[in-house]
Amino acid sequence: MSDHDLPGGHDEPLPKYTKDDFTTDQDVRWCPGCGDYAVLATVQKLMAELPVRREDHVFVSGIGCSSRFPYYMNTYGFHTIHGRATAVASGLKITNPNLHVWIVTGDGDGLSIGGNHLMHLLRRNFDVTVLLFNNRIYGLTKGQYSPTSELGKRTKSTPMGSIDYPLSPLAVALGSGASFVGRSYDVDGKHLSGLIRQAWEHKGTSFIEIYQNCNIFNDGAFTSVTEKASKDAAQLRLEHGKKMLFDGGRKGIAFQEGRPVVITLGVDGTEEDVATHDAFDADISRAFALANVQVPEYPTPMGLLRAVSRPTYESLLHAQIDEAQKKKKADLHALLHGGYTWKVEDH
Amino acid sequence: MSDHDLPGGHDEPLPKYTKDDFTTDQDVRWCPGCGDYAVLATVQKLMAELPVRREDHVFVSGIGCSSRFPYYMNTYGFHTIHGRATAVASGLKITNPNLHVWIVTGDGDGLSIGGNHLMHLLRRNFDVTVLLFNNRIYGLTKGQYSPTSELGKRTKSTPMGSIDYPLSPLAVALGSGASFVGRSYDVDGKHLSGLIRQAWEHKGTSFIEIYQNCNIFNDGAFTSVTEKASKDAAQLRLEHGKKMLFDGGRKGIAFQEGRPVVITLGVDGTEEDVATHDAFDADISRAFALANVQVPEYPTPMGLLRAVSRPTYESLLHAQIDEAQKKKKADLHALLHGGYTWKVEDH
Amino acid sequence: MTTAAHIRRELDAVTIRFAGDSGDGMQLAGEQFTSATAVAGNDLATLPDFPAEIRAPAGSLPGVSAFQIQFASTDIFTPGDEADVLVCMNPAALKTNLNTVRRGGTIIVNSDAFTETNLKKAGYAVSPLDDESLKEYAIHKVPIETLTIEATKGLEIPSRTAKTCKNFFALGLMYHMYQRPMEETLAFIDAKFLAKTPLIAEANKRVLNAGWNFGDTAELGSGFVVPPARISPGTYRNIRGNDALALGIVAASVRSGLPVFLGAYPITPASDVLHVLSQYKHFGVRTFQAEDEIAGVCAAIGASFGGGLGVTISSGPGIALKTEALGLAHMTELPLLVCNVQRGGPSTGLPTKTEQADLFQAIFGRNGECPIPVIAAATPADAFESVYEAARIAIKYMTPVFFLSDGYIANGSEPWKIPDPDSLPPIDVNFVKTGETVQPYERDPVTLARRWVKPGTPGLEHRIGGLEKADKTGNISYDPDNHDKMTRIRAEKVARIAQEIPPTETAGDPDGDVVVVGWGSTYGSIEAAVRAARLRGVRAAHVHLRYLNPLPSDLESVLRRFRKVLVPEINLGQLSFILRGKYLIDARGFNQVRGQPFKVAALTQAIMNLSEET
Amino acid sequence: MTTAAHIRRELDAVTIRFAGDSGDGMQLAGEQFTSATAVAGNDLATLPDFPAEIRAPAGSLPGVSAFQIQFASTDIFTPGDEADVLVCMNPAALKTNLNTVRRGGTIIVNSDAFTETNLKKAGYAVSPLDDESLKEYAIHKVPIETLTIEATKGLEIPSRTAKTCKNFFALGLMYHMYQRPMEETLAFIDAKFLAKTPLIAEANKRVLNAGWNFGDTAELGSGFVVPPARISPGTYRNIRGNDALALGIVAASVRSGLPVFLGAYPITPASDVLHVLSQYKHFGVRTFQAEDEIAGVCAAIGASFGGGLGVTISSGPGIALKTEALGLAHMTELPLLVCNVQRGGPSTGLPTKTEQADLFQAIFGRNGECPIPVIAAATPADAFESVYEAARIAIKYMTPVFFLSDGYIANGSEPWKIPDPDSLPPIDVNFVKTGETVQPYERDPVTLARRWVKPGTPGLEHRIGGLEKADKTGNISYDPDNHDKMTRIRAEKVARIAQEIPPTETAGDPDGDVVVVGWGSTYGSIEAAVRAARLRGVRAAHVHLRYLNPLPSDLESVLRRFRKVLVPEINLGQLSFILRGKYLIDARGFNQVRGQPFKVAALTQAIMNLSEET
Ligand SMILES: Cc1ncc(C[n+]2csc(CCOP(=O)(O)OP(=O)(O)O)c2C)c(N)n1
Ligand SMILES: Cc1ncc(C[n+]2csc(CCOP(=O)(O)OP(=O)(O)O)c2C)c(N)n1
Ligand code: SF4
Ligand code: SF4
Ligand SMILES: [Mg+2]
Ligand SMILES: [Mg+2]
Repeated sequence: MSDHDLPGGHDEPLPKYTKDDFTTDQDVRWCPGCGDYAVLATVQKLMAELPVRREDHVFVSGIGCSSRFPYYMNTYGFHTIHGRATAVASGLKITNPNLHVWIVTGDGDGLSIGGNHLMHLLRRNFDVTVLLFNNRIYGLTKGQYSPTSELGKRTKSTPMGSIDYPLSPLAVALGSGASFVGRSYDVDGKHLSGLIRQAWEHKGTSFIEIYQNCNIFNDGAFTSVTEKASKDAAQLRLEHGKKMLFDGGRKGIAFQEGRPVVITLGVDGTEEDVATHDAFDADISRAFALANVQVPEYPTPMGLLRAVSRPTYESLLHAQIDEAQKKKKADLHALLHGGYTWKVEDH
Repeated sequence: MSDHDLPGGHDEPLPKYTKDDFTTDQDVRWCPGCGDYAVLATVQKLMAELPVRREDHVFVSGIGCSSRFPYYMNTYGFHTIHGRATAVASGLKITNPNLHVWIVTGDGDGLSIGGNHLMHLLRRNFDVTVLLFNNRIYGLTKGQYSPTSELGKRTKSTPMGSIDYPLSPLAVALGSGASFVGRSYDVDGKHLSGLIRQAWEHKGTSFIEIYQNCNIFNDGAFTSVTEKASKDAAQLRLEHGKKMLFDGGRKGIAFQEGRPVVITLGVDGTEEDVATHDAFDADISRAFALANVQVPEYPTPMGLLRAVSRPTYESLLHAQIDEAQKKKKADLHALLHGGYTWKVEDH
Repeated sequence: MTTAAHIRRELDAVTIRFAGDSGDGMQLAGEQFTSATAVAGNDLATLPDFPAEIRAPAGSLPGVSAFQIQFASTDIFTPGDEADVLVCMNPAALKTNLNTVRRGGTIIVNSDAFTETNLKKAGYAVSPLDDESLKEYAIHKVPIETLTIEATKGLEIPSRTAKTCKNFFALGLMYHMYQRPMEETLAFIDAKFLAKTPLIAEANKRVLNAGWNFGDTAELGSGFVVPPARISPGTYRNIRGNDALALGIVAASVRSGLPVFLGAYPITPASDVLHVLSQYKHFGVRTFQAEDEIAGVCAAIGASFGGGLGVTISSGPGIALKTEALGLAHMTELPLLVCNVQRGGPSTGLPTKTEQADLFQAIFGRNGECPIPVIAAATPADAFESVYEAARIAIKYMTPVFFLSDGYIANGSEPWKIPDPDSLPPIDVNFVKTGETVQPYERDPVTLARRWVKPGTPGLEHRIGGLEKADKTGNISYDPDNHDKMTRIRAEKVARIAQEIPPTETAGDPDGDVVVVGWGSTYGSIEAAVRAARLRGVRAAHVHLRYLNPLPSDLESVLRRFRKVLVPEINLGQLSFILRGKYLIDARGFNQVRGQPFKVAALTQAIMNLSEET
Repeated sequence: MTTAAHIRRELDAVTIRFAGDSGDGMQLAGEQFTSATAVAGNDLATLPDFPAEIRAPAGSLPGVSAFQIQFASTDIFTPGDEADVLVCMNPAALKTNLNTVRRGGTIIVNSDAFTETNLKKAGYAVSPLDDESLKEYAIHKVPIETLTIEATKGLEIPSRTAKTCKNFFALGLMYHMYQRPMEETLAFIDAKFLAKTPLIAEANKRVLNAGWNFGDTAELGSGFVVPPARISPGTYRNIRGNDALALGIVAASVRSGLPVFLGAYPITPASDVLHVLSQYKHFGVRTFQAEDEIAGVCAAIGASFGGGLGVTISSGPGIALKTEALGLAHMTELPLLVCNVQRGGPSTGLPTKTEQADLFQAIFGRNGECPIPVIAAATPADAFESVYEAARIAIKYMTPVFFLSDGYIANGSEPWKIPDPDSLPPIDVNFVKTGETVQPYERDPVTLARRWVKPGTPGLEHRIGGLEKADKTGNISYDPDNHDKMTRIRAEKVARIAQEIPPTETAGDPDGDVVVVGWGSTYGSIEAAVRAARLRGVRAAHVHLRYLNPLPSDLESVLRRFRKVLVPEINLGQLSFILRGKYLIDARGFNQVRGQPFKVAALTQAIMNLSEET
C-alpha cells in the first residue's frame, strides 16, 4: 500500500525496530483466547520488518472488539465511530498521502453499518489497507448475528435462527471493483503476514478478510476451514502462477463453461484441466467465482484472489492540484478581486 | 415479485384497468424530454395488465428526479428520504406481505447514499422490485457526477474530471447476493415492460438497472448502446436458453478459462463455442462476468442476467411467527406474570 | 433451615454490594439476592455495575463487576449511597470498590484470591489484608474458594468447576446474615441446571447451604433482620427496566391491535430490548435487526405507513443517526415510538455508564421546526407504564414520540406490582375505511391528528413524503402561507398533547421553600433527598416529570408555589434550561456527570443550601 | 448612448422584479441589472426566487423564475417588500408574481406570450390583459418577442434562437428606465459569446440596444434616476453568499497555511460551495464529493486529524446525518468547520426556500453534553468574514464550529468591499514539534485548547477516539470523576470563546423602548424596520448576533438597557427561547415561516406594537 520512497522530512536512517517498538503501554482488553491477539502479534511483528518509520503508520478503526486494535499499536491511531473508519481514513490519506494508512474493521463495522463507505473506498482505490476481522458475530455488543453469520444462526437477536442470507466480504469487495482482494486467518501468522505485506506493497486499496475466532460468542466458526486435521482439504491455498490444487494435490479447481468446479485428479480430469491461478488477471470473473465458493461444497480460497493496478484516488487528485497550480498562481488578492470590480472614491 | 393469490379481503373481481387508472392528477414535473417519462408510461401500462388491485401496489422512492415517480402513480406511494427507500420498503413489506412493493431509486439515491441499504435489501431477499434509474448523474441537484459516472467526467463538482472509478450497479447487486438481476433502458418500452413483468413474477428481490437519459445534465450518456444505428452491435440481448449472439448473429460471447470473450463467428470460432444463456444458473460466476462487461470492448448485456429462487425474508419471518404462535399462546396476562412472582397481602 | 442463635437486630435499611471478577458471577448473586429480598417483603433498589469490556483479563481492574442493593422496611428509592457490607471476591474488586463502603462498614473478602499474582494485577505492592489500610473497616477474611471446594467434595466434578460455584457461597453467607429465604434460589438452581447438569445443580445447592452454615457458625455479625416494608397488596415480580420496556411495547400492541415492528441495530445498553422482543414472536412481534440505525428507524416508519406499530430503539450515537428520519416521520405524521436508552456521552463516550444528557437532543435535535413529544421513565418498573403511554400518544396523535430511559433504568431492577392488562388505558386505532371520504391530511378537531390510511384500502390511494404538504390534501406545496400554516399546525398538535397530562403531583409539601424537579432515573435519589431535607426542616417537594415535551400545563403554577426551584440532572443542566426558557423561573441545576446516580447525601445538602438562600 | 428627453425624476429607492419562465433567462437579466446598478453607485439588495423543479414544463406555474432587486441612494437592507416595477415574460409569471407588486405599481408584460395555450397553462380563463383585473396597476403591453426578432433581422440565425435573446430586450428597457450604464453588460456578452458564437453576441447586443431604444421612444415613464448612495471608498465587487463562503474558506486556508479539505455531498442550497471550491485546486483545496453526508464529515475529521483544515458543508437533512460524527470531533477536539446553508424544513421540506430553523439543531442537537460554537452570517458579503472567523476559532480552540448561512444568503448577492487579505486576523497554527514533550490532552491555559499533533511526527505517536479520555494523557478512562471533569472542561473551553467576541454593537438608540435582536439573513429587514420605527418615534436599537454560541458576555447588560426585547426569526422562536433561558429576560418572538425574508412593514409594525406595551 505504500509510497515506496520514505516519507519526506526524515534525514536519519530508518531505525531497526522490534515488535516491542510497536506495542503500547495499554492493557490489551480482549477476552483471553480471542483470535484478535494473534492478528495483533502478526501485525506488530510485520511492522518491525517494513521499511517504514513508526510515526508514518496510522491505524484507523471503527467500533467493535477488533476496532480496539489501534490502542495496542504504538503508532498513530484513530478509534473513530461505528462503520466510519473508511471515511475518516479517506480524508486522512488525501491530506497526507505519505502516511501509511491501515483500516481495521469487523464484519459488523465494515459490512453492516459501514458497508457503503467500504464499497466507495474500494472503488476509489486509495492507497490504504483494510483488515476486516470476520468473526461472523457482533463481539463487542455481546453476540448478535452479523452480515456474515450463516443462515439459521441462533443468537441473542435471533432466538429462532437468523433469516438473512450472509454476505461474502470478498464478493462485496469485488462487486465494488476492489483492486486487491485476499483472505487469511488469525492463527496462520505466516500466511497472514505474507498477505498483509503484499497488500502493503500494492498501490491502491487492499482488502483482506481475516477469519477470526471469537471464542466467547462464536467459538469455532472457522474450525472446519482452519483446523489442522482437515485444512488441507478445506483450503484452496492460492498462489500466483500455480495450479489451483488442494487436498494434497488430489483435487483441483477447473473452470468449465465459466463456472468453477471441483475435480478429483484421475477421476474427473487431470492436472491439465486444473486452472492456474492468475492473481493479476485483468478479467475479474474468476476472482469473483472464487470469492463465492467455500466449504463444504468447495475448498475455501486462502490468499490473494486478485490484484490489479489502477491509479490511486489521492494520486489523481494531487495530479489535478499540481496541474491547477502550474496553470494558475494561488494569489488570494487576485482571487478576492475576481469577477467584475469597481472602485468607489472618497467623496 | 408477487404473492400470486390476490391479497386478502377483496371479494369483488379484479377491475379491468387502463393506463389512465394509474395516472394521478399531479402535474409531471420532469424536464421535457427526460427519459423518466418513457419509464413512467411503460410502468403505468404494465400496471393495467397485472392481475393486481390498484390499492395493493405501493411505490416507495428516495430523493432525486426519478424518485418523484410515486407522485405520478395512482397507487399508494411514499416519497421518503434520500437513499432510504429500500429500508422503508423493508418495514412495509414485513408489516403487510400482501402488498406489491416497488422501489424507485436513482444512481445517486441507490448507489451513493443508499448503497448499503440496497446491498442488505438484496441479500435479505424481500419480495419487492427495485427500479434503479441510472442516468449517470445527479439530476435533481443539477448535475454533479454520480457513482456510475465514467472516469474523467467533467461536472459541476469535478471541473477537471472525476477520479472515482465507477460502480457497475449489476456487479454490486450480484456481489450482494441478489436473487434477480437485469438491465433495460427507458425508450425500449417493450423490453423494459417484459423485464419488469418477469421481476414482478420473481419471488424475491428483483433488481433492474434502467439506463435513463437525462437530457439536461448528461444528454446522450447511453446513445452508444441504445441508438438505432449501432444497438445491434452494442447490445447483448439475453434470452434464457438462447446462444449469446449479437451483431445480427455475427458475434457471440464464449467463456474461456472462466473469462468472457467476444468471438466473431467463423473467425475465432463457431456458434458451438458461443455460450448459451442460463438465466437460472445456480452458479453466480457467469452472471457476474456479464455484469462487468460493456461497450466498447464488449456488447452491453440487456435483459435478465440471473434469477435464482431463495426463500424471501418476510416468508421466513412469518413462518417463525406462525411457529411461535403455534407453540405459545399470546396471553398478555401470562406474559406480564412471567418469571418469579409473589403476592403481597393486605396488612 | 437452621436459625441463628445470636441476638437478632432490627435494621431500617441496609446496602450490600457484591464485587468480583466478571467471571465470578456477581450479577447472578446480586439478582438472586434481589429476588429473595423482594420475597422477604422489603422495598429495594439495585445498581448493577458492569465492566466496559466483554471479558477483561481475569483478576484485572477493568474486569471487576459489581452489584449493589439497598433494601428496607420503609420505602426506599436508591441503591444506597454507601455500602454497609461489601463482598469482595478478589484484590481488584477490593481496590475498585473500597470507596463505595461507608467508614466502619463490613468487608468480607475471599482470602483465597489474595495471591501474589492477583495482588499484582490489582496494583497492590503489599496485601491490604496485611497492612493498616483497612483499619477503618470490619474485615472478615473468608477462604471462600477452599470452603466451596470443601462443600462439593464427594461430587464427581473437577475442582476447577467446583470453584465456579463460589458466588453461591457468598450468597448463602449473605442470606444468613440478613435472614433471607433461600427457596427461590434453590428453585432457580434446579430450573437452570437440574435437567442438563444435575451434578452442577447439586454442587451449587451444597455450596449455597455451606455459605449459610458458615454464617451460622462464624462470628460475622449475622442475624440482622430488616422487617418487611408496607407495600401495597398485589402480585409482584422483580423487573429490569429493559424488560419492562419490552413488555410495555407488547402491551401497547395487544391493546391497540397493531403488530409491533421493531427496527433496531444493537447498541449498549439498548440491545437487550431487541433480544427480549425477538422472543415475543408469539405476540406477532416482528424484530428486524437492521444494517444500521438509519435503516432501523426507516423500516419502522415503513411499518407504520403499512399500518403497524413502528418502534425503534437505540442509544445516543445511534439516536443521532436517526435524526433525519425523525423529520420524515414528523412530516408524514405517522406514529413512531423512538426509545433512547441513554448512556454516557458525548460520542462513543462511556457506553456502559448512565447519563441523562440526551434530553436536548430529543427536544431540539432536528433540522427545521420539528417538535416531537418526549416521555421519560422514572424507574425500571415505571418503564412499562410510561412506554405504554408513549405508544398510546404516538398512535392517538399520529406523531413520532421519544421515550427516554437510561443505562441505570435499563439494567436496574425493582419489584413491580403487575398491572391487570385490562386496566391499561385503551388505545383506539381508527384506520380510514373504504368508502369514507377523507383526505390524507384532514385532521381530528381535538387532537389535530390526521387520519391513518392503510395501503391496500381500495379507493384511498395517496402519496406522502418529506416535502411540505398542502393543508388537507397532502399534495406537495411550495406556497409560503401554507408552509407557515402547516408548521404551526404540526407544532400545535404536539402542544395539544398537554391535554393528556394529568395534574402535576407533588410529593412533600404543597408549597414552601424548594421544589425539586426531576425526570428519569434520578427519581429515587431525589425522592430520598427531599424526604431527608424535609426531616431536617425544609419545606420541600418533589415533582418528577414523565412528560418533558410538552410540559404539563399546570407546571408553572406548581413551581411558583415555592421560593426556589432545584433541578438535579445527570447532565450539565438541560431540563433546568428548558424550564427557565419556558417560565422565566430561576431554576437552578444540581449537576453531576459521573456515569452514576446521585448520592442522596450530596443532593440533600444541595436542597438545604438552596433553601437557605433568600 | 442616447439620453432621454423626458424630465428626470429623482427617486430614493426602487424595487424591480423580473419574472418569467425558467427558460427565459430572468436570473441572468437580474444579475446583469445588479452589476450595472452597483457600478452606478447605488446600494442594493437582491432576492433570486427559483422554482423547485429543474425544468418544469415551459409556461407552467411551477416553472416561473423571478429575480428582485432594490437599489437606493441611501443605505438599504432588503430587496424590497413590494416591487415598483414587475417585468413579466408570460402569463404564468404574472399569475404568480402579481401579489409582489405594490398597488399602483408598473407592470411590463411581454404581450406576445399571452397566447391561449399559455393562458391556459397559467390557469387564466380570460386574459388578464383583457379584463379589469389589473386596473390598479399601470400596465404596459410590449410585444417583446416580436421586437426581439425584429432587432435581429439580417443576422443569419433562426428565429427560435433569436427569441432566446428576449431577456436582453427586457433588460435594455429597464436600463433605460433607470438610466443604468450598459457597458458592463455589453462586455459580458462579448466575453461569453464572442469567441464561440459571434452571431449570438451580435444578436444579444442588438436586442439590448433595441430594448433601450424602445424605452427611449415609448412612453413608459422612463428617465428615473436613483442617484448614487454614499458608500465607503474602496474596491467593490458584487458577491453571492455561497461565493463569499467559499472565498472565506480559501482565505482561512491561505492565512493559516493549512490545506482545505472539503468533504461534502451535494444538497440544495449548499452544493454551489462544493462547485466553487472544486475550482480552487490551485490553492491546494481538496474537494471530496463523498458518498453521503456522513462520509463527508468523517473524511473532513480525518483530514483535520492529518493536520489539514477539515470542512464540511450541507443543509438541514444532511446536517442531521452528520450529528454522530460531530460528537466525535468534539470528543477528539479536532478543528472542523461545519457549514449549514439552511433551507425550509422539517425533513425534505422546501429545499429552495430560506429558513432559520436549524439553530436549535446547531446548539443542542447531539447526544451527550456536546457544546459546539455557532457563528452565523448576516448578509451575502458577511459570509466571507464570518466563515473566516468560524475557521479561526475552530483552529484556535481545537473544536468543531457550526457556521450558519441560509438559502437567502447563499443565492442573494450584494456589493462587497473587498478586504485586503493582510488585514484579516491572523490564524496561528502551532503543531507540536518533534522533541516537545506534550501529552495529547494537555491544554493551553487561556483557551483550554489541546495541542495539535500531526501524524508523521516522530516520537509523538498517540491514539485518539470517541471514548471518554483521561485528562492530559488522552487514554481511555471510565473513571467517574474524570468524566465529570472532562465534560466540564470541554464545556468551559467552548464558553471561553466569549473572550474572542468584540463588545456588542447596537445600531440605533443606546437604550430605550425596544431592542430588536436578530441573527442571520434577517439582518436587512431588521435594520430597515428599526430605522423605520425610530423615524416613527420609538427609541429602538438593532443588535445582530454573529456569535450564537457562546453568546457575547455583555449581551445581557445590553438587552437590559431596553424595556422590551423583540427577536424576529424565520422559525417559531429559537433564539428567543435561548435568550429567555440564559438571561430570564422576556424576549418576544416575531416569527414567520414562509420561506421568505420578512416584509419590513410588518416587522416595523411589530416593533411599534411592542413599544406600546407597558
Ligand atoms: C452508531 C453505533 N451503533 C452501534 C454501536 C454498537 N456497536 C459497537 S460495535 C458493534 C458491532 C461490532 O461487530 P463487529 O464489527 O463484527 O466487531 P467485533 O466486535 O465482532 O470485532 C456495534 C453494533 C455503536 N457503537 N455505534
Ligand atoms: C440527505 C440528503 N442529502 C442530499 C440531498 C440532495 N439530493 C437530492 S437528490 C440527490 C441525488 C439525485 O441523484 P440520483 O439519485 O441519481 O437521481 P436523479 O435526480 O439523477 O434521478 C441529492 C444529492 C437530499 N435531498 N438529502
Ligand atoms: S467478544 Fe469475541 S471478538 Fe470480542 S474480545 Fe471477546 S473473544 Fe474477541
Ligand atoms: S434533470 Fe435530468 S433526470 Fe432530472 S428531470 Fe431533468 S432531464 Fe430528467
Ligand atoms: Mg465481528
Ligand atoms: Mg441519477
